[in-house]
Amino acid sequence: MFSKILIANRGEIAVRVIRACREMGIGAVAVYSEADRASLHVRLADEAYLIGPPPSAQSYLNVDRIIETAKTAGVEAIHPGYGFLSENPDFAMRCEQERLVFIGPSSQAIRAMGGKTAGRSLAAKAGVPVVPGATRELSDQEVLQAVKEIGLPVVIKATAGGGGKGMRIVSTEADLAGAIRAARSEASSSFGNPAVYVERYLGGARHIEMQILADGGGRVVYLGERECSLQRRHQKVVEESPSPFVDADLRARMGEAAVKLAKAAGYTSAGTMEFLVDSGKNFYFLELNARLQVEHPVTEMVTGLDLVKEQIRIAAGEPISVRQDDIRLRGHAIECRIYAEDPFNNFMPSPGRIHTLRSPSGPGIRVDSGIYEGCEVSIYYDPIISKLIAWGRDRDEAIRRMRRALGEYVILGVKTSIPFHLRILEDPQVLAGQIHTRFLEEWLAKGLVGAKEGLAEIALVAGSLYLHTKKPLVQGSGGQGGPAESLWKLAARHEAVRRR
Amino acid sequence: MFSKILIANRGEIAVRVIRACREMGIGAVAVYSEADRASLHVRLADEAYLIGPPPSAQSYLNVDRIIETAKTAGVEAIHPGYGFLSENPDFAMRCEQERLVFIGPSSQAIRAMGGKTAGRSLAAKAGVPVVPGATRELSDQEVLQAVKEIGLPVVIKATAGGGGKGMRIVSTEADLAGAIRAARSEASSSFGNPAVYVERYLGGARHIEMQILADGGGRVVYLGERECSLQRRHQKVVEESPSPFVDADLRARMGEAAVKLAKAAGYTSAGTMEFLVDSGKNFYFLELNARLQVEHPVTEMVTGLDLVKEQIRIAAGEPISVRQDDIRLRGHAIECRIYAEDPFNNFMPSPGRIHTLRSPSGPGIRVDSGIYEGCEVSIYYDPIISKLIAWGRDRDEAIRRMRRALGEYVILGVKTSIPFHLRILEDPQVLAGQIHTRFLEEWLAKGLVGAKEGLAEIALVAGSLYLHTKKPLVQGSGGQGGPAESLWKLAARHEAVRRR
Amino acid sequence: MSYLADFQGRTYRVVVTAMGSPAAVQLDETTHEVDFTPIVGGLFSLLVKGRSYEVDVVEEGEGVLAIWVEGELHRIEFEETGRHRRKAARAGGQGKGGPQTIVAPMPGKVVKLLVASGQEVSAGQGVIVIEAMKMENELKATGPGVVKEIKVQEGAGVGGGEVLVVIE
Amino acid sequence: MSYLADFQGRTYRVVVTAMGSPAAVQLDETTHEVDFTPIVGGLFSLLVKGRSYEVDVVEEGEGVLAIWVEGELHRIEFEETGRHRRKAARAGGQGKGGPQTIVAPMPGKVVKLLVASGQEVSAGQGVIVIEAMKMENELKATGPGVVKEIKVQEGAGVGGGEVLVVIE
Repeated sequence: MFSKILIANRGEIAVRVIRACREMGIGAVAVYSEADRASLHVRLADEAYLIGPPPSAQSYLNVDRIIETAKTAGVEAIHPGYGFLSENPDFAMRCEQERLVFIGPSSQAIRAMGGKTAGRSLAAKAGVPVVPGATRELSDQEVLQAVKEIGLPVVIKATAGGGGKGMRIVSTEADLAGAIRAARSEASSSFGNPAVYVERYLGGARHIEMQILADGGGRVVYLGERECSLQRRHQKVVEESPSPFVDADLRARMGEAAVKLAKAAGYTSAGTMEFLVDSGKNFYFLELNARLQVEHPVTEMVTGLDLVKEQIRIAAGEPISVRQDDIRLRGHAIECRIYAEDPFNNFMPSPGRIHTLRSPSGPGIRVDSGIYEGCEVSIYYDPIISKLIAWGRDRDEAIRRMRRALGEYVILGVKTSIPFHLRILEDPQVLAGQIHTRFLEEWLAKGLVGAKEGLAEIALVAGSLYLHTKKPLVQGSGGQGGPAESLWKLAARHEAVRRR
Repeated sequence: MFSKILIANRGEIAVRVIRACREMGIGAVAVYSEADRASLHVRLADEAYLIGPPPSAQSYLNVDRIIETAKTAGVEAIHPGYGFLSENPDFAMRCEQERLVFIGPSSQAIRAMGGKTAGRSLAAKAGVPVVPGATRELSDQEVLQAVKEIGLPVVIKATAGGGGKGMRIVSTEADLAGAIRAARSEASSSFGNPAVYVERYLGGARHIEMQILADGGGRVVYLGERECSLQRRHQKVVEESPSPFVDADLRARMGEAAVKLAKAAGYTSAGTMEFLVDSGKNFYFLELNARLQVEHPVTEMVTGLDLVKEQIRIAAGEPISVRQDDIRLRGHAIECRIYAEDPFNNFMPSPGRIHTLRSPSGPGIRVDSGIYEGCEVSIYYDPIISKLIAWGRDRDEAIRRMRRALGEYVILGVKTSIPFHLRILEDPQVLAGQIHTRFLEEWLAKGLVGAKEGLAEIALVAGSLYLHTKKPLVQGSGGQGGPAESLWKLAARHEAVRRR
Repeated sequence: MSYLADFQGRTYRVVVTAMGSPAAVQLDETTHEVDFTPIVGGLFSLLVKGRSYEVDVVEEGEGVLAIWVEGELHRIEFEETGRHRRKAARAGGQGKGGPQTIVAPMPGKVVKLLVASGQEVSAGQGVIVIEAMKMENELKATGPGVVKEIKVQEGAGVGGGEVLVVIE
Repeated sequence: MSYLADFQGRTYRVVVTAMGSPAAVQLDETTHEVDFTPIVGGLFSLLVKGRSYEVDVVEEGEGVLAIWVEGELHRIEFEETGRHRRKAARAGGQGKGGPQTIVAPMPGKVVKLLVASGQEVSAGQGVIVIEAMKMENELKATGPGVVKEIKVQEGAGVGGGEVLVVIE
C-alpha cells in the first residue's frame, strides 16, 4: 500500500480523498493555487504545496508543476478527484512515465473509453446500444452537416467533457453556431480541449448510470445504478440510488452491459457508464466517466463500500474487496449538490464570503463539504461547494431526511441552491419518481415558487427588535415609555444570558 | 399518527427526537428551563415553552408543569428521551390519566421491569439467569447485611438508576457507608428517588446489552447487541454493535431471552436488556432500561432502523415496521460519548462557553449533538454534549473512521473527552476487542499518555507569530530588520486574503 | 421606537412598544409578544406565542436588513419615524424605454462582447458573456435600444454590480 | 521581535526574524520558515516545510496563550525580551508541608463538607464534595495537615477556582 498520496484537486472532493487517506493510514498531500491557501483541503491535509496562480490552467491543470510537487513531496501515487486532470490521458501517461501511480484507469483505457466519442465507438463495437450521432470529434462544419443527418434537437458535447460543462442542447438551427462556440469555449477553459461532437438529443428519457469497479486482476463488478435525471443545463442537481424506475432485471442487464464494456476497454479503477433509458426500459450508452463521480456517495451509502478506498486499493495492485454476489443494495440514498448560485436569479453564480454556516447532521445524513464559516467561495472554480446526502430505509424516508437536513442547512453570504432543492423535493411528480432529463427545465419554466407565506411578519418583527437593541443607549429618541430604561434591562438580560 | 409531540428533555436527545418528528411530519414541542433558553433544542423545535428554573427538579422533572404545557400546546403525546422522567412510572401513569400518550412502555410495565430490583425478580421467575444479589430496595442496614452474604466486591445501585448515576462499586468494607450515602444522594438528585440495592460485582465480565422493540399487537423483535464494556465509573464511554465477542449463537440466545422477558412483563416500545457476559459466554441479566438508550445510534446504523420513529409508531398503535427475519446487521458501528470533562484532571466536569466548534462529517460519520459554537455548557445538567458515531464495513474500518472523525472534532472553551477517546482507540487490546467492564479503570490507572511529541515547536512558533501580528503597528520595538514595515506587509496580505 | 419598513412594495408601520422578556412589537394593528434572544453573531432565536423561529440578520446598509427566516430571505428597508431624512431615490431606473444598464451580476471575467457601440439591439438579445465559476452566462438586453457605451473589454475582470454596457 | 516562552518547565527563546509569506521564526538554534495564515477567529493554518497544521490560539492573559495543535493543548507563557517586567510569582504554592488550598475545579454546588475546622486530615482524605453536571466529585487533601479554614457551607454555589478549604 502507498505511504503517501498527492491529491491533484481542491474543494469537497479533495477533502473527501483526504478523509479516505487518513482512514487508511496514508499521508495526504494537498496542492493549492494562490486563491486556495485558506481552503479546507489545505487545512486538513498532512502536507500542502502551492502550485500556481488562481486560474486552473496555471495551477490545477499545470501538469509539470503537479508532477514536480509529487516528486518533492515523495508521494507514490496521485489521486485526480473529478474534473481537472482526472480524465486527461496525457496526464495519466505522464504519471506512468514518471513512475507515479495514477489512481484511475491506465492512459490507454482513458484514451479507449474516456473520450466521449471513443467510448461511443467502442460501445457500438461491443454490441451495447448507443444514442445516434457522431463517434468522433467534429469541426464546426461537420457538426452542421451531422445535424442535418440526425435532425434536431441535438446536443453538442465536448469530447473531454463532464459535469455538464461544454455541453449545449440545440433545438433551432439559429442557435447552433452560438452553441458550438460556447461549448468549445467552456470545454477549452475547463478541460484544456475544445473538441466537440454531436448526438441526437433524447428528450423525455432518463439519465441512469451504472457504477463499476475493475481491478488489475480482471475482476469487474457493478454496484447498482444512480438515477440522475434531475438536471439543469446538463448539470446534475439531485441524484439517487437506486433509481425508482429500475427493477432487478433492468439493473442486471445494464450492469452486465457495463461490465462487458469495461472488460472490452481494459478498464481498471472506479468508473461509471452513463445511459439514457426510455420509458420502454431500453437503454442507450452515452459515455464512460473514467473517474470518480461527484455523486459517488449515494452508491457508497446503499452498498456500504468506500469507492475512494477501492480506487486506492486497486491502484496499489490489490483486488476489489467484494465479489458481485456479495453486493447488496440497502435502502435508498439521495444527494443534493449544493451550488453557490442564485436559484431566484437565473442561477447566477454567487461567489463571496460565507459569513454564516450551520451544517445538518443526525441520523442518515452525510455532508461532503469544502466550505467553512468565514471561507471565500472563489470566482475561479466550480460552484459546487458542498454535497448533502441522505440515506433512508426507503425512498420516502431518504427524501424526508433530505428535506429535514436541507432545512437545517444554513449558508449565508453566498446564494445557494438549497431553496431550489427544497422546492424540487416537494413536487408530487418528483416524489412519485416520475422524472426525465428535461423535467427540471420544464418545471423551472413554470417559475420558482417564492417565499413561504407568513414569515414576513416574523422578519419585520425581528428586524425592528434588532435595530432597537443595537441602538446606542444615549440616543433615547421618544417612543412609548422610557426606551432608555428598557434598553438597559435588555442589555442586562443579554449579559445574564452570556454569563450563564 | 400524532400531529404534535412534546419532548420532555433537553440536549442532544431532544434534538434527536425533534429530527425524527420533522421527518415524520409531526410538530415538535420543546420545553426548556431558564438555563436553556438559547439551547439547540429550543432553536430547532417548532414550539418551545419555559417550564421552570435551571435545577432539574424544578423544570425537567416538574411533572405538573410539563403536563400543563403539553395541554396548552395541544400535543397528543410526550417523548421523555432518556434520563429525567423517562423511567418514572408515576409520570407515565400521569400521562395515561391525562389522556396524553407516553412514548414508552406502560406505567405497569415500567413498574414491573423498569425498577432495577423488580426487573431482576421478574427475570429470575422467567428463568433468565441474574447476577446474585438483592431483588428489592434495601435500607442501609440491609445493604450491610446483604454484603455479608454475597461477599465483596459489590455494587450499590439506585433502583431507579441509569447512566451510571447512583452507582458505586465497593471493594472494602470501610468504603461501604460512604458509597451508600453517595449513591442515595446522586439517585435522589438525578431520579428523585434515593432507593438503592446491592448485587455481586462481576469483575472481568463484559457488559453486553440487547435492543428490543415490542408493539401493542404482541410483536417483539431483537435488533442485535451492543458491546458497552468500556466504562468509567459505570458510565459508558464507547459502545459498539455488533460486539466483537458475540457470535450468531450467543446473539440468538440473548435475543430470545430478551424477547421472553419483554413478553413476560407486557413490555411495549423500545427497550434494552443489559447483561453481564463472562468469558465462557454465559450471560446474566442485569436490568431492563425501559427507554431509548444513549447508545441507540449504533444499533440504528447496523440495522438501518430509526428507533425513535419506531417508538413513535408503536405509541400511536402501529406495528413495528420489520419482522425478526428481516433484521440484518450490516457492518459495524461505534459511538464515542463526548463529555464536557477533563480527562487529564480526573475527569472533572468542565462547564463553560464553547467558543470554537468544528464538527466532523463525511463518509460513515454521524454526529448527534446538542451544542453549537457560542453555546454555554451548563453546570446544571449531564455532561454529555455530543455523540460521535462511525460506521464501517467492519470493526477495523469503523474504528479508523472514528479516529479520523475524532481528529476533525474541535471543541474549545470546555474540556472534552475527545483526547481520551483517541487514546482508547489506539490501545492494542481495544483494537483486538479484548475488553471487560473494568478495562478502562485499569487502563487509566496506568496514567493517560500526554501530548504527542513534536507539536510543542509548532505551538511555540505559532504563539510567537500570533503575538507578533496582533501587536499594534506603531510599537516597532527593535528586532532584526524593520519589523514595522514587515508588519504592514503582513497586514496587506491579510487584506488580500480577506478580499479574495 | 417606531419604524416604517418597506418590503416587497408595501410599507409597514412597526412599533417596539416594550423591551424585555418578552418584548412587544406592534405591526400594523396587531401587537406581538416576542421573546427575542441573541444566540451568536447575527443569529437570534424568536419565540412568538410558543412558535420557535431561527432568524439571521445581516445589515446591508443603514436600515437595510437582510433577514432569513426558515431559509427564506427577506430584504427590508427600515426607516425610523421622526427622523426626517428622505430615502435616496432608488438606483437603476430599469423602466421600459429609459436607458438600460447591463450590470455584472457577480464578479467574473468578460468572455465575449456580442454587440458593438452604436449597434441596435432587440429585447432578449445577448449583449455580453461573463464567466464566473467555470460557467458562462450570457447577459441579455431587457428591451430594444441602441448600444450607447461599452465600459469593458473582452478578457477583463469585472466586479459584482459593475456597469458593463449602457443601452438607450 | 524576541520572546522568552515558558512551557512545561522549560524556557525557550523564540525570535520572529521576518514576517511575510513565509515568516521566519528562530526557535533556540533553528530557524523555521512558516506560512502563517489566519483562517477565522483564533484559527490559523500553518505550513512548515510543506507540513500543514491547524492551530487554535486563545489568549488567556497577557502573554499567556492556550495553543491547540492537532488536538493537543499547549499552555505557554510568552514574555517579550527587552521589556523589563518581572513575571508574577506563580500562584498556589502547593508544595508538601506548606499550606494547602482546596480549590473548586469547576463551578458547582457544595454537597457535603467532610471535615470540620481544626480537624486533622491525612493525605488522600476526602475534604469536601462538589456537585456539577449531576456528578459528585470528592476533593481530597494532597497531604496531611490541620483544617485551618472552611470558606463555604453546604448547599452553597461556588465558582470555578474558588478556594473552599485551607489546610495547614
